[in-house]
Amino acid sequence: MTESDGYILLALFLVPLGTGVLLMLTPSRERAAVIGITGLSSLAMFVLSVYVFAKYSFTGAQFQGVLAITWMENVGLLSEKGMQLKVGVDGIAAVMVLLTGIVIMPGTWVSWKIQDRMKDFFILLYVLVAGVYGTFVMLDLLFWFFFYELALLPMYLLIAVWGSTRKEYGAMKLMMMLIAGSVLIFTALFAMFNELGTGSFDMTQYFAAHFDPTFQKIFFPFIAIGCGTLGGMFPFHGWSPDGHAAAPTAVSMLHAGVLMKLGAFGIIRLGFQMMPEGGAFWAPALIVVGITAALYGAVSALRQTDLKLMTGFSSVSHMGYVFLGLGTLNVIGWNGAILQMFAHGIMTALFFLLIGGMYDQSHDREIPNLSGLARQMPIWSIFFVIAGLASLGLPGMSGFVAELHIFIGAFRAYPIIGGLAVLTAAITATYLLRMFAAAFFGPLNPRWSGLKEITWTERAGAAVLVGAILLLGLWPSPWVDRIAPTIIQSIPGVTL
Amino acid sequence: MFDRLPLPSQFDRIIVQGGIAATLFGVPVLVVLLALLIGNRIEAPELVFWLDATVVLLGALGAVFLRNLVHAALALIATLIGVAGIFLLLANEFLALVQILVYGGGVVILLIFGLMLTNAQDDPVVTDGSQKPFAFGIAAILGGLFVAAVIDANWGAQTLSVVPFRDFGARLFRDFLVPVILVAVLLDIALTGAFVNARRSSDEDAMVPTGQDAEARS
Amino acid sequence: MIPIENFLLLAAVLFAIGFYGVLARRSAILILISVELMLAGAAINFVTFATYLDPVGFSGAVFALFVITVAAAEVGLALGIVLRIFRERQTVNVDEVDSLKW
Amino acid sequence: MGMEQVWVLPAILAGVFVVVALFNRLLPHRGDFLAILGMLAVVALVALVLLDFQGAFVGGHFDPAGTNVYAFDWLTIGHDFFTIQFSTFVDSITVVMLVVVSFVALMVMLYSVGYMHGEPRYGWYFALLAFFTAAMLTLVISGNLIQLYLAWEGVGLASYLLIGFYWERRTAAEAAKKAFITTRIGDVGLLIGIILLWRATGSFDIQTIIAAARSGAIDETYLTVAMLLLFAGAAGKSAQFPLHVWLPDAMEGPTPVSALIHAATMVVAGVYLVARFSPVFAEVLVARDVVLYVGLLTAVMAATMALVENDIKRVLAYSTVSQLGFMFVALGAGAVTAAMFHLFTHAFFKSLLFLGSGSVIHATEHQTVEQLGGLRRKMPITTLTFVVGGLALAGVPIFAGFWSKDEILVAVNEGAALPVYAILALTAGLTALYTTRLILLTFFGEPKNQHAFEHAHESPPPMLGPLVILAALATVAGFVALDGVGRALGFAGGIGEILYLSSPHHFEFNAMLALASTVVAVGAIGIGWAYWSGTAERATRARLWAPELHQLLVRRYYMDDLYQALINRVILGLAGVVAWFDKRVVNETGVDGGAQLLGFFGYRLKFLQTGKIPNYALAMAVGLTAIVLVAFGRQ
Repeated sequence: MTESDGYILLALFLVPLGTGVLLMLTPSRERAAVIGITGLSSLAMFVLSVYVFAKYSFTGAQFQGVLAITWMENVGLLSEKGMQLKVGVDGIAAVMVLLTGIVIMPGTWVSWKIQDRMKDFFILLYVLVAGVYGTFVMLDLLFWFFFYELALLPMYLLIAVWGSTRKEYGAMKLMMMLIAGSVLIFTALFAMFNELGTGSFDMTQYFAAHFDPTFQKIFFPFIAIGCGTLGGMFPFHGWSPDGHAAAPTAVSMLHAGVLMKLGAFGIIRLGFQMMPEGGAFWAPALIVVGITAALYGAVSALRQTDLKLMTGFSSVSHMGYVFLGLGTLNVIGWNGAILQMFAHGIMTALFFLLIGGMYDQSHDREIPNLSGLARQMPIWSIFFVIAGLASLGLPGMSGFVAELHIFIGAFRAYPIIGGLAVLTAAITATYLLRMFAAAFFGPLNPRWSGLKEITWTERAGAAVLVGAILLLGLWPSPWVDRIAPTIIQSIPGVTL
Repeated sequence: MFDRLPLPSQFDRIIVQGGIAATLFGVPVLVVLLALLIGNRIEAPELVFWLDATVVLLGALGAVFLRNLVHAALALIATLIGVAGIFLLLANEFLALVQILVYGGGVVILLIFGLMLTNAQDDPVVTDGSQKPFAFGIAAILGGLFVAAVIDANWGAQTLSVVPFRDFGARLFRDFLVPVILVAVLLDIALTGAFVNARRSSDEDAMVPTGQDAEARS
Repeated sequence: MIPIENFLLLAAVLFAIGFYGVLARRSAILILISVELMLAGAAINFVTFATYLDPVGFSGAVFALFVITVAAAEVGLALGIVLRIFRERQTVNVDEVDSLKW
Repeated sequence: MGMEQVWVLPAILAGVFVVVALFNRLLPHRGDFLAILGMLAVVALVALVLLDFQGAFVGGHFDPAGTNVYAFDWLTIGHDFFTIQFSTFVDSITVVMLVVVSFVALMVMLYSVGYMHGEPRYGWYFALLAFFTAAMLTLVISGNLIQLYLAWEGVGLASYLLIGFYWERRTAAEAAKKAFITTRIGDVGLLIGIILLWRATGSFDIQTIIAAARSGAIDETYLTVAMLLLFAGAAGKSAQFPLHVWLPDAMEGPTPVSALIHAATMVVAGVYLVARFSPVFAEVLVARDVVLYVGLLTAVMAATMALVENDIKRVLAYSTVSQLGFMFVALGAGAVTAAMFHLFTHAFFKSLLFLGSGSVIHATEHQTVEQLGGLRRKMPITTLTFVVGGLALAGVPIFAGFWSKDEILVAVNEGAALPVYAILALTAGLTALYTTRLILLTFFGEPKNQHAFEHAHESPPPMLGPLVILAALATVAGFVALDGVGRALGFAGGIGEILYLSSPHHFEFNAMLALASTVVAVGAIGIGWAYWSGTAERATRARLWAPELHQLLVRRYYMDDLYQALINRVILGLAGVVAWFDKRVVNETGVDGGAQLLGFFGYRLKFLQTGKIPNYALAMAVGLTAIVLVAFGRQ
């Protein structure tokens, strides 16, 4: 990746922002124009994301495509290189950028079904996406936080206006918890700025800073809990099932698929990369939290009857693996954690896409009511089963590759925890298969004889996501080749 | 309105009572100060200062402790005139003049008019608020702190310089021209505001319910 | 020469007395009177510093002038408000003027 | 095409799967010919591989450790630190498995053309068969444990989808779920075992691990645990106690699928795995004993349950479980050759029996023996082939099962305690007994359901062809054990010479033991004939004699009930507690409670706002004083 590719990275978040502006200028009755603009824009984002992923050279420097535009310096508290619009990706960010690109394209496609204020929906959605991209590529602490918040705030309106089932409650709860988390991040961020003392928000200086160990031990939990709240970390996951259940399809996809990863990404960037000793100190806690969440989410999901709530708890469980992987502090576990971020993102986006495609017609998500749907919607069912199999860690699909790494990493660190993690995979299989048997198979509930197959846009979106699932599951090398050197190179304190 | 003004007989009473009070407080102070002056413990300007300070403080105490509103306002006059004296002692005749003119001539009259306009029932019993003890404590602490700070500080070399009228005017209208203009605007706005506020607005008259509204309400 | 402390102490005590008055009095007019006392204390300080410590610029004196001016403006405005309150509520007792609450 | 290119075999079928699964609606005959052509190609290529293997073997340059052809690095972290290298591995066990899998799969596909004719999702069915076969072939040629696990779960998925093929039936959906979850529990053990082995050796390569284990580099307790976990996976896949409950229910799938997956190939994957690791099991005797006794228990339990079962396919399923138990007993006794030999013969005669039962079901649309009977008059060829399969299963001399079962008994006689041998011989007798019962009640006697009987007809040629071929094989497959036959096929010394891992093992024919087992088998057949050939009332006599025992067997030793209770009470109960905890404690107390607490404080605090100016002024004054105090104090 060359210097000029920095402009591609800028484009990553400028494209959605620009699309948002363009949409504002488009009359909302021109649905065709809105669909055209968003279709092109999402395709552009997808292509750019794939480009960034493909061009990231895993033998090159740690951060590639670095481009800095100074915004403010030598003013007030700031000194040289005070605040810059500095972009650049490492292997982890490249994977996350790809994930965002893969999720937003189907997310856009399925949102064309929205009848009520579609244009406004897309404006907010694209602002959110700009925030997500910005967070992944930003190398300036303050801009990082700016984009992080930019990714969170539209969520409230998106859920409260376009959501379903207790949407005001879900939106408020989600927003309150995430903002509370942001407060912690902000505190830690300025504590670090103060501790660094060079008057700069340039992240690379923080990576090399070697803060005082006591400082790290105090402020690492701020980051871990603050970002962990967004990542659905137990016991701060309360917003996740309710929020997911309330959100509209595309928002659920993006939120569970990408935004939760933003939390874990924050823990890596601000936590482990800047405060490695603090991270090492708190890693056992992360492991405990991770395995608890994995088991807890899986067992809770056994008893859920709402399809989206079940998926929400499933997300809690799968994100537990991520934290478990991070806590192992070895390269395999970390590799697994990041692969799991990607794998879970794709798979859960697929889940929500499909649930949305069904719910739009049936307005019922209660699993016991949905008997024999496979007769009415065979293609939908096949996609759903694929998503479920990926979720339960079937080899050959993305989930397995990620989970295998996490299991092995956990076994390297704490064999008992590793055993529990493998057991969790079996529980995951249990709740998913119970759901399949109850919802898709068996005799058709006559209530659903009017249901139609999902639309072509939904099929296309699902196909894109399934393609990603299978690609990672069958040929993980492109991902591992980018992630592993980055971890070895850039995460101090993570051993082989 | 004018029937609420103090009657001449009441003025007499005020003058008599005030005179007795001033004598009771003032004479011992005067005696002590004179003794100190004669004993060469203080100089003449200091004598004047202490006398003036006594007036200022007694007036201030009167203003905050007297129960009768009118008495309090009159005590304020004593204080303000005393402050003018202090300005004279500080060799600033201009300010002393302004103090007398603005305060004595303007503000106090305004306050007394205010009193008259608002004191509907002719009751002099305006007791103090319920938080008087707190107020006393806080004021004592703050005053004590100020006093301690003043005594504690080292003021360095001091010169007593007379401020000539001419220089003062030049400084005021040359260097402080913009603030002066701003203050002028402020005054203007404040007076307009005061007028607007105090005026019985036509809106209120219009608020009197008419037509169907009134019927509906009744 | 009168020591500077004399003036400053006088100003401090005057200020404190006015302070007490603001907090303790119930009539709006009397509170205004107490505010005048505090302003007078502050003005004395300004002039004292101008005279003793700033023999050429005497900025403090200029500020004292401003204080007097602003005080006059303030009294005028405040009285307007007090009259207004009196007209609305038939009282100038600040304890009874409590529409600022929840 | 030699042993180096075996990866081509699954690749062909994977391609067939993709094409047929996606485009079966566009293809004539829904693409069934593609699957069959692909399968034929695979069988032909397997023959080539066999020739290559034979050439190498006879030429003496066959490496007993197999031929390891590294294909590619699947993924690698940090230069050799952690590498998963997909590779193929061919040795004698692999070759046997390749022959069995490809041949039975071809038979089943041909049979399915007739059996599944006119079914909905016909093309999808063939796609799944191709997928299953590809995964199974990958499994047996894997040189790497992760690759093996991948294929292992792949066959599990195919099994799940095929058991649930008729998913409109609630029972089929439930059976598929049960099969997947039960095997998944075993797979937890397998995966942990794999990771433990990696942890000890730093490699996923099977031969590297075996070499490390044999060199004693791994702590014995550690190795025992790892091997037991591997065996847990094998037990799940091969339906061994206590994970055997899924296999009888798996009969909800189409019958050819039962023949292929749940009799001949997938369920023997566990046997294959343990056989593959038999050099390691030889090092850890505790684990080997566990294999032995679990196999023995399973064999006995399943055989007794088969005695009272009325569903033809379920009888065969129990029989499969029981025969798999035999194989594990052999493995536990250290006789890999015997186990693999039995696997080989069992694949033919059991798939024959299943396909035969499928023929019956196809003809009558009934599958419980209470509705059948006397079918030999309507379906002579099916009856004949079924009887051949039954004789092979019962262990009557000259039929395939006789040779392999005898080999197992010989091995157990040498390698295990006498009671084990006695129980196993008795179980062999039970096998003959339930086989006799099944054949008598189905094909002989009077028809119990006249309507079904009249409706019955002989099956079409596409179904009969495989039956006949398999019947022939079920008769002669055992002969490969004989020295002369082996030499004629190019393997001097017969199968015993080939199927060894650590040391050559001559096929042993102990005349005394053979005689004894023959007597047991024939005797059991006689008893069965005498008991069940009469009227229905006679057949229920034993049931009336010991109703509790009968009930115990019918209820499958209450294992299913136990599991159901475990799931309902313990697991779902725990889930309920956790869900309750999440709802009440985490959400309503933690999150909402936090919000309400703040709201409560806010409600209380609002009364600080008196609205009275003096109060505010006092507060300001206090603040001002405090600031001055601090400022003064700092000087």
